[in-house]
Parts: sequence; structure tokens; C-alpha cells
Amino acid sequence: MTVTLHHYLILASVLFCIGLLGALSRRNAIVVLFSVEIMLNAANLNFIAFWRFGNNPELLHGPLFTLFTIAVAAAEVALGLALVIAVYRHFRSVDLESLNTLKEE
Amino acid sequence: MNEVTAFWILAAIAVIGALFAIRKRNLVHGVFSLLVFFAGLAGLFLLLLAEFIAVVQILVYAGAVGILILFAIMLTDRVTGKDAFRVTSRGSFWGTIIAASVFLVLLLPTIQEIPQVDNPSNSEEIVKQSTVKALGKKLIHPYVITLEILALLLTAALIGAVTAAQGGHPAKKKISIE
Amino acid sequence: MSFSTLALIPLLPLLAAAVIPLMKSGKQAAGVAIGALLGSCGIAIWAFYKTWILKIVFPPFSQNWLTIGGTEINFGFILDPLTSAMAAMVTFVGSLIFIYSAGYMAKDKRMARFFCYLSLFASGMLGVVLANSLILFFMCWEIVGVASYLLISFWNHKPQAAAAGKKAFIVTRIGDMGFLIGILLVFKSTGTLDFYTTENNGMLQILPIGTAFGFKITAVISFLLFVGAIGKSGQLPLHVWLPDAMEGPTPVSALIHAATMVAAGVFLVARTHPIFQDGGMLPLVAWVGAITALVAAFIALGQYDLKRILAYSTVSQLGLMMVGIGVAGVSVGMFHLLTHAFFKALLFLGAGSIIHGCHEEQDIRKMGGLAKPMPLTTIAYLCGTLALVAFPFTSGFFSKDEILAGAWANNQPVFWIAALASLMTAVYMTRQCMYVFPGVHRGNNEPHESQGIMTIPLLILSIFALGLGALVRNSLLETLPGFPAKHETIVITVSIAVALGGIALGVLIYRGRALGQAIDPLALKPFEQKFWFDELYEATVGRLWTLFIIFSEQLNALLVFIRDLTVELTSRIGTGFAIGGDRKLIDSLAFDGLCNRIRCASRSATRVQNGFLPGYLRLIALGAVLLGALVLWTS
Amino acid sequence: MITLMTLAPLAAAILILAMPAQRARFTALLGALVSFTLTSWMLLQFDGNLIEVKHQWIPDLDINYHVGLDATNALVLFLAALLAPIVVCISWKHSDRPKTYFALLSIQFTGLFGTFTALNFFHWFIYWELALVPAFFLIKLFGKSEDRHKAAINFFLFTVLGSVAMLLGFLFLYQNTESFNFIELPEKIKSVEMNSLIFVAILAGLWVKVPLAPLHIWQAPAYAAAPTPVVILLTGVMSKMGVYGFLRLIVPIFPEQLRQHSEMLLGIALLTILWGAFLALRQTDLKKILAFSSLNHVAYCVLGIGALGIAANELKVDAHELVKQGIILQMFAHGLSAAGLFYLVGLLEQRTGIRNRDEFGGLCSVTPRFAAMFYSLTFCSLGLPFLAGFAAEFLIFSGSFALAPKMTALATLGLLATAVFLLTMLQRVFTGPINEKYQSMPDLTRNEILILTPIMILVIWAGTYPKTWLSFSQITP
Repeated sequence: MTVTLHHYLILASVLFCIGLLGALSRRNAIVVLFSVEIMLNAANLNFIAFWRFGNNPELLHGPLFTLFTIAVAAAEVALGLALVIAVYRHFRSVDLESLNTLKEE
Repeated sequence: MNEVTAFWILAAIAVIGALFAIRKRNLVHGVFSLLVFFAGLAGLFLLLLAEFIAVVQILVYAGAVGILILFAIMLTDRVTGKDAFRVTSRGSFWGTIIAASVFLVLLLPTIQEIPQVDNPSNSEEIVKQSTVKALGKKLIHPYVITLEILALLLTAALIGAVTAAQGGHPAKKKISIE
Repeated sequence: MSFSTLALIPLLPLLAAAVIPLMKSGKQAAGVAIGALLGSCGIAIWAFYKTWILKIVFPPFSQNWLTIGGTEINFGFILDPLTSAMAAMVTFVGSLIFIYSAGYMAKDKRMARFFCYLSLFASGMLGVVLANSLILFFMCWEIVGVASYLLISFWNHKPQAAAAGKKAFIVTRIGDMGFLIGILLVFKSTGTLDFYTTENNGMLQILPIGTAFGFKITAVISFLLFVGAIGKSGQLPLHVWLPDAMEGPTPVSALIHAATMVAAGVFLVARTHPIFQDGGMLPLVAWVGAITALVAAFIALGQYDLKRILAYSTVSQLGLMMVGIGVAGVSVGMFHLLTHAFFKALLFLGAGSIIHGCHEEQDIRKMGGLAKPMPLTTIAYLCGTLALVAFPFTSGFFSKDEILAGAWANNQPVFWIAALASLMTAVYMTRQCMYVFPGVHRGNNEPHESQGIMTIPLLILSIFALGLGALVRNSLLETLPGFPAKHETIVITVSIAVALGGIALGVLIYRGRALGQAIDPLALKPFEQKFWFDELYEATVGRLWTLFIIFSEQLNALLVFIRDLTVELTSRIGTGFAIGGDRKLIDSLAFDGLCNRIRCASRSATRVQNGFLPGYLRLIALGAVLLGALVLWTS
Repeated sequence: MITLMTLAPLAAAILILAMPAQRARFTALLGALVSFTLTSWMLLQFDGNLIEVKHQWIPDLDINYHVGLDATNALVLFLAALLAPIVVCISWKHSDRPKTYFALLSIQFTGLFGTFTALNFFHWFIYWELALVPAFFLIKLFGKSEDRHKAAINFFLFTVLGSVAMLLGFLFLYQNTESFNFIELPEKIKSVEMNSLIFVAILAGLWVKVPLAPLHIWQAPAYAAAPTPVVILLTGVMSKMGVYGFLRLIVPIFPEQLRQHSEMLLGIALLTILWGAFLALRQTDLKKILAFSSLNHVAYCVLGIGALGIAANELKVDAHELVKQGIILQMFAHGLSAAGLFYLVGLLEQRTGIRNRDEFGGLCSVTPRFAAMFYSLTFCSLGLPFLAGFAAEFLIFSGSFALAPKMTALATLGLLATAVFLLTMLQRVFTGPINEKYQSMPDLTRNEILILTPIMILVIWAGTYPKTWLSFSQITP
């Protein structure tokens, strides 16, 4: 048995859904944030796997894309955490359930 | 240790790390398991012959992002979530259902159509040749604009983060938690 | 005699005109202007010497002005006997007039400007004379027109002067329009505007062939050119501007109405004579000239303004020149033009001197008895008069004699008209002299003789007025083209008889009358009123013109009305839509109804928008699931 | 180079908005001067052959960025580039909302330059409209008289309706030929069946812009209401846009239709010439007199266009070329003289507050320098030889007479009427007894003379030696 693209894809989707589950079910904003990171990483895994097993690897599309994603993710984390801190200052909480000012009433 | 074994081990590490990260009540523990997940993923990248990406993964995620999140947790209250009687939000059941269905939606095509995959050994030579040097060249020749834009984005994110975190206006009304 | 030397003749005065505005004092300006014109005069006389005495034939000069596609428009100068005689005359008489003006205008504070205009005028006139291309001819012709406009209305604080300048410009411009169309026709039919070229393809060398507007083309062209000449030379029916133009300073009258500008029309006919000949328009020229000569002579009888009499006399004499060209060719017409230039300039300058001496009085009824205080002027003026009435062996006699002889040979009715006009000339000149010189002074101020700078030119001109005719007669008739007729006895008899008879008649009628108080026996109402030409034009052309203006104005008003109507209608329709359509249909039914429904629907949607963030996330993910399912379903 | 020249004023406009108000005029002048310098420099190297710049833009629709300098637009572009700095100088003392004012002016410059240089309909039309909008605002915001709002709306509506017609025409044309390129259209159009409605639609746009009777009624009120510098642009350059449009679009692209409608065009031009002249005779407002005079003069160009539609058979003169050169020179000459005259009338208004010709009198002796300038430009306007107007009118007439003798002969009546109303104007304003009210009116200052000097020099130069200028509108062999 060899490791094929399939394995990686399934692994990536599993990781993605774990991340999603975290994002959808936890009430702490910070946890939601790193759930998002998990999802991003799952996507990165897909990129690399496709590059490794796909056609035209010499074009380096996969690694490049991953690199860019990582950069964007870094930016996103920085901003997201900053926002979390700002929110915390305002509401004295990072609980998503208490952040309901979008509501109509 | 052959490739297959390595894959399974690393996959297990990643999945377990991820699961712990989202299930741990203590946030600090969660962050540590997240780091484990990142490391596992880096291992998988290595296995896929993307050494540079693996290194970057370690550096950026395990190094920078992890530390950053730790700091954020330190800066906010109830770090450990000891007093939070409930970690999941309201109706987390529906969240779980939806996550599961997303998983199904993702999994179904993967299982149904077996993608036509080249024998990895065919392209292995080429993949091995694509060193950091080639990557650097690529970054300079066709993707230089993207690179520059990314640099800008990071700078903007930096400034934005500082501004946002700094606050400026103290909260006018303080909302206590229920 | 190179091209550039020749070009200096008109360019020197032009240069003076350009330099004068930079000068402060009138004296300097006068000096520059006179110097420049004397320079031109020197060159012109040299040219005259070469062409007349040495009889050298110069090739025409052409200089390309514009090349448009395959068509060339040239400027050029020509030096032939006609040109050099004319140029010599213009510069010589012009110089004398300039010198005279320096005295006449000495007290005017705008003297510098006056000399600027004079120089411009001289430059234009010399350009007309020397031009070898119809376009250059026309351009200079227009410059002359503008300069005369400026000069006539020089004392523009007087409304009459301003009006007279405008009238002169516009009436001559009516003629110019004909001239311009003539030029266009020439250009169209020959493709060139040069008079003569060295390759023998100038417009006068290859006469245009064919028809235009249903007539022979040369006939049409010559008619149109003649319209231009009529306007400039004050022939009937476009003579009305000339007497009014006497509002200008007297030297201007002398320059414009004696020597130069009005002669330009005659010169145009002389220059383009081959076309007139080919088109068979010479009889028309003769007839127009003869009728003009007669009518103007009659009008002159009824005038009391010293300069107006001379103006009508000029019109009359120009008519005679036209007759001369019409019946006997260029040489005869030009002969009279040249002699007339001298004696009429003399008369005008003399008149200027008289007016000056009488403190700007122009009415002959308020003069009289001027012989004693102004002896030099009187002598000079009488010399001019004798020449004008063609007293035997003065210069006017020779030239008029040629005209009458030609008319007798070719066109007897014209002969009798011209003879009658000559008789009238003698009568009105005698009448004028009787008013002005003998008897007692009837004015309020004491008359005085003018200063030397004014009288010396008068005396020089007197000599020419008396002697020039005999001097140049033979060589002129030989050199210039033309067909002078043999002198029948009857012609000479009539010629002498009208001159002497006219003088006698005038003396008889006016001797011993209480001039100025009693009714003038010859100043009949039609004469005095100039045959009501101005009134006639006012009633016909003027009315028509006003009618056109009112018509076009009304048409414009109609358009504006239509526009306003359209705007009004559009806005009404718009308002209709706003009330009927917008408010009722759209607002209440469609829009408001829809809004209500949306509001109801949104109420249920608010349940989703509950500010519960994980809920939002779940919805997004649900959307993703549904999308994915859709993709799976369809693929 | 052309692009730079076109966009320099636009850049200036943007800068003006970003800068303090007192710098506005300098910036505007700088922009205009850059354009002028570049244009002059290009003309010095220009030999009549097309200089073009072409970049692909939307290749699928044949929309390219395509600008060029050729014999048709060289002179009129120079005119526009010359008048631009002059206009800025004239409005130097403008103090009412200077930022808006100078920015609008600069934008309008770009619109004008762009219209004259564009060779692709797409951006040509953008520039065409760009020139219109600032003019509307300039009249509306900065006009003096009471009815400026109405005049501005009028002006805008008329021209926009014309433009819409033209746009539709071009879109239909595009459907038939699939080309927006002015250079290629004449070739392409030969192979397709053309609806003459297209021609009429494009004609309508130009008709309003020129303007020709009976669509001229926006003109006089707009000219009377607009501030002087804007009138100079309107009459000096914008009315030339219409004529230029005829030369650029109608003559090369629709030769067949032009042939069919040449009689009509000649008739309309004649009507406009005479109508304009007669209308001017009754006006007392100096600006309106000049507006109608402008109407009359520009119509000579259209007379020439009409004559271009008539085939030249066995003529001794190169009639078409004569007419074409005449039209181009007439645009140049009229642009200069009308600009100068409107400027002088503006000065008169500025000094006395009125511009009713009958309320002046005797200004000749009060302000001799002013009168000299005014007389010279008036004489240029009425076609005095050795001044620019004559050379141009003679060329037009000489060509069109060869092609359409009767119409041209009638059109010379217009010259006569022009002389009548211009001289009447001079008579009323400058001669006669001095009106005591204006006895101490100051003469032209040195700066004002300095502004007028280039115009005067060019008027005389183009009149005595038009060869220099016509060398730009002819292809040098």
C-alpha cells in the first residue's frame, strides 16, 4: 500500500471539518479564531498534496499558494486577535453569545 | 520507517491535535494542542517533499501564531475558562450537524470519483528539483506583484492590529455578562 | 530695376506707417512719412524714366504666396508704361499732398496718426498700381478702402464724419463684392490670378473662354470688375459716398478724391482692358461714364459747399475717364486720369487753403473777395479751374479733347452727353469762382493767406496743371495701348466752344448779382437735392434691408418660441406622469404595496438576524453545505 | 507626447483641487503652458504626415486608445493650445471660488485637446462631452447676467441632444462596420450598405455644436451670459469642434451622403450666414453682436463643407483642397479674432459695467490703444486683406465658387452685411461725441496688451504669410 492523493484529501477534509466544528460550536472567540487556522491549514495541505501528485509540479503552484495563504493567515490572526482584545475591552468578555448588539431590539 | 507508517502517524497526530485544540476547556492547553497539530502538519508537508513550506509552517504557525494567541489569552480574562460552566455555545448540536454534513459533502466526491493520479514516482524527480531557489525565482519573476501586495497587506494588518488593540476610546457602557 | 527695388515703392510708406505709431511728435511723423514717400517717388520716377524714355520692357515678377494642392496663388509686381506712369503720378502728387498736410494739420494734436493713415493709404494705393496679380490688386484695393475709411472719419468726434466714413466703406464694399465675385470667376475659369507671366499664361494673356450664368464669360467677368470700379470711382449708381466723404480733412479729399483712390476704379478698367474688350463691355463703360458725368455736373451746379462742388466735379470727370476708356482705349482714359490728378489735387489743395484761410468755412455763400488777401491761392486755384474746364492749351483741354474725339468717332450720343457735361463743368466752375474770389468778403472772419509749406505745393501743381497735357500727349498716346481717333474739326470746335461758352455763361449769369443773399438761378431744387439719390436709396434699399433684419429677427423669435413651447410641453407631460403615473400607480400601488410586503417578510427574517454570532457562522456553513449538495446533485 | 499634452490640464485640475486656493491659477497656467509648449514642439517637427499613438484598450470592440496629429487637426489643436494659457491669464484676477473655477477651466482644456487629437470614437466622444460639462458649470456658476441659469440649461440641452443623436449614429455605424477608428472607417464603410439616417444623426450632433440655423438659438444667450474667458473658449475653440467634426467625420467617412446632401448644407450655411449677419444688425448688446458675428463666420466653414460634397470636374483650380485649407485657416483666424474681440468687450464691460453699444461714444479719443486693437480685430473679422480673416475667406470662396458659384455669390452678401454691422458697432462705440460718463476710462494696461500681443501677431502673420500656417494642414511633399 502506498500513500495516495486520496489519503491526503480525506485527511484534509477531516481536519477541515474539525476546524469547522470548533468554529461552529465553541463560544470563546479565541477558540473560533484558531479553529479558522485549522481550516486554513487543512486547505494548505490540499494544495501541497495536489502539487505533489498533480501535473506540472515544476510550476510550483502549490507551494506558492501555500506561502501566500500562510502570509494572509498570519495577517488575519494578528488582526483577529487585535479585534478580540478590542472587543474584550469594550464588553469585558470574549464570549460570542454576549456580543449581540447586531440584534434588532 | 516507511512512508505509509509515517503518514498514518502524522495524520493521527494532526487529527488528535486539532480535536484537542477545539475541545479543551482550558485555553492554554488548547493552544498547546494546536501547536501539536501544526507540527504534525509540518511533518506531513515534509512527507510531501515540500521542505520549505514545512519550515515556514513551523516558523510562522508554531512560532509566531501560537505565541500570539497565547498572549491574547493572557490579555483577556478567564484564561483557563475555569469558571465557564459551558464551553460550547447555544445549540451547538446544530453546529455539529452542519459540520458533519460539510464533511459529507467534502468526502463524497473524494470517495466517489477516484481522481486520476499520476504515479507520484513519475513526478518525484521534478518535485525534488524544485528547491527553495526555484521558489525564490518564481516569487521574483511572475509573482512579484503578489509578493509586494502581501507585504503591503502585512504592514496594513500590523498597523490595523495596533490601532484596533489600542482602542483609543474607553468603553462607554460596560455590559456585564449575564 | 529688380523686383525688390520695385517692391520698395509700396513698402516704404508701409514701413513709415508701421514706425509712426512709435513716435511722439507729429512733426517727426510727418517727416518720416514725407521722407518715405519721397523715396518711393524717386524710385517711381526712375522707373518711369526707364520705361518711358529708355523704353525698356521689364518681364513681370511673380512671387508665390500660397500653394494649395495643385493651385498656386501668386503675388507679383509688374512694371509697364501704364504702371510706371501711374506710380510716378501717385507718388509725386502724393508727396506734394503730404507736404501740404504737414502745414494743414500742424495744429491737430493727432497729426502723427493722420500721417500713419496717409502712409498706409499711399502704400495700399501703390500696391494697387504695381500689382501683377488680381488678388494682390484686390488686397491693396481693400487696404485703400480701409485707409480711406479711417481718413474720412478722422475727425471722428463729429458724428457726420464717422457716418461718412462708414458710408464710404460700405458703398465701396458693395462694389467690392462684385469685384470679388469677378476675381473668383477669373480664378475658376483660368486657374491663375496673375495678369501677365513670363510664360504667357497670365489671365490677361489667356483670356477665359466659355460661358457663365448664361453669358459670355469675359462679359460677366468684366461686368463684375466694372461693378468694383463703379464703387471705387463713384460712378452712378454708387456715387453717393463720394460727396459725403468731404467730411474728412481737405488733404484727404485731395488724395482720395483727386489723385488716387477714385482713380483706382478707372485704373482697374485700364488694367483689365483686354477682358473688357473681349467681353464687349466697353460701350457699357462709356455709357455709365457719360451719364455719371452729366448727372454729377448738374448736381455740382446746385451745391454751396466748396468741397462738395469739387467732389461732384470729380465724379463727373471720372465719368469722362470711363468714357475715354470706353470709346478710345486705355491711353485716352489714362491721359485724362493723369492730367485730372494734377489739376484736381490742385483744386482741392487750393480749396483747403481757402477753407483754412476762412477759418474752416466751407460755404461759398459766406466767402467772396478772397482774391486780394490770398493772391497765391487765387492764382493757383484759377489755374486749376482753367485746366478743369478745358480752357484751350491747358492740360485738361488736351485730354478732354481726346475723349471727345474718340466719342465722336465711336459713339455719337455719348459724344453729345459728354459735351453737355463739359459745358456744365465750365458753368459750375465759373459759378464757384464768381462766388469765391471777386467782390467783398461775406464771412465773419478776416481771411488770410496760408503759410509757405501749403502754397508751394500749390504752385508746383499749377505748373503741371497748365503744362502737363502738351508735354506728355504724344508720348502717352504712343506708348499706352489705345486707338485715339482722328480730330475732326467739329470736335475741336465743340470742345473749345463748350469751354469758352461755359465760362461766358457763368460770368454772364453771376456778374453783378448779390451773391449769397439772392436766390441762385442755377441751383435748382433737383440739383441742390442731388436728384434725391440718398432718399431713393433710403426708401428702397434701406427699407428692404430693414425688412430683412426684421424678418430674420422675427424668425429667431419664432424659433425661441418653439423652443419654449417644447420645453413647456415636455414639462407638462412630465408633470402629468408625475401625478398620474408616479404618485398613483407607482407610489401607492406598486411601491408602497411592495414595501409593505417586504416589511412583513423581513419580520420573519429578523428571527435569523438575532445577533447570535455562532448562529451566523452556522448559517454560512449551511449555505456551503447546500451549495456543495447542489454541485454534487448536478454533476 | 500627445497624451501628455492632453492630460496635463487634467492633472492640473486634480492638483488644483488638492492645493490651497491661491495656487489655483498658477497651477492652471502651468498645465495650459505645458500643453502649449508640447503642442508647439510637436508642430515644429510636424510635416503633415500622421503622428499617432495607439494602445489596445478593449480590442474585442475595436476600442483603442488612439490619438494622433495630422493635417486636419494640427492647426486647430495649436489654436486651442494657444488660447488655453491666454484664457487662464485673462481670468488671472478671478477671485470667486477660484479652485472650482480653474479646475473646471482645466478640465475643459483637456476635453478640447482630447477632442482634437482623438482618433477613436470611443474616447473622442468622452472628450467631446468632457468639454461640454465644465462649460455648463462655468456659465451657470460664474456667469454675470440674470438669465445665466436659463442660458446654461439651454446650451447644455441643445448640445447634449445633439450628442445623443451622434452617439446613436455612431453605435449604428459600429454595428455595420465594427470599427470605431476614424482612420480606418473611410475604408471600411465602402463595403457596407449605409442607412442615411446614420449620417443625419451624426450631422445633427455637429449641427448643434457649430451651430447652424435653425439650431443656433442657444448660442447668443449662452455667449452673453458666460464670463469672458469662457466665451473665448466657447467661440474660439468649441465652435471649432463642430467644424472639426465635419472635417474629421463627415468629409472622409460619408462622402456619398455628403454628395447627396451638399445642396442642403450649402443652403443651410447660406441661411446661417445671412441670418446671423442680419440678426447682428439689430442687436445692441456687444456680446450678442459678436455672438451672431461668430455664427456668421463659422458658417463660412460649413459653406465650404457643403461645397466639398460637389464633385470637381475639369476645373482649373484644385477646388477641394482650396476649400479644405480655407476651412482650416478660417477656424484658426476666427478663433483668434473672435477671442480677441470678446476679450476686449469683456474689458469694456469690466470697466464700465455695461455693454450696450449705444451707451458709449467717442472712446476712440479716450482710449486710443484700446481702439486700435479693437479696430484691427474688427477689420480682421470683416475680412480685411493682410489680416487672417481675408486669406481664409478668400480660400473658402475661391474653392466653393468653383464648385457652387451661385450659392457662393450669394454668400458674399454676408460679407457685406458683416461690414455693415461691425462698422456700425465701431461707429457707435468709438466715434462721435465723448460720453462724459466714461471720459476717464483707463486705456489698456501693459498686461492686457501683453495678452493681446500674441493674438495680434498671429492675425497679421496668418494674413500676410499664411503659408507658414497652411504648411501644418498640408502634407509636405
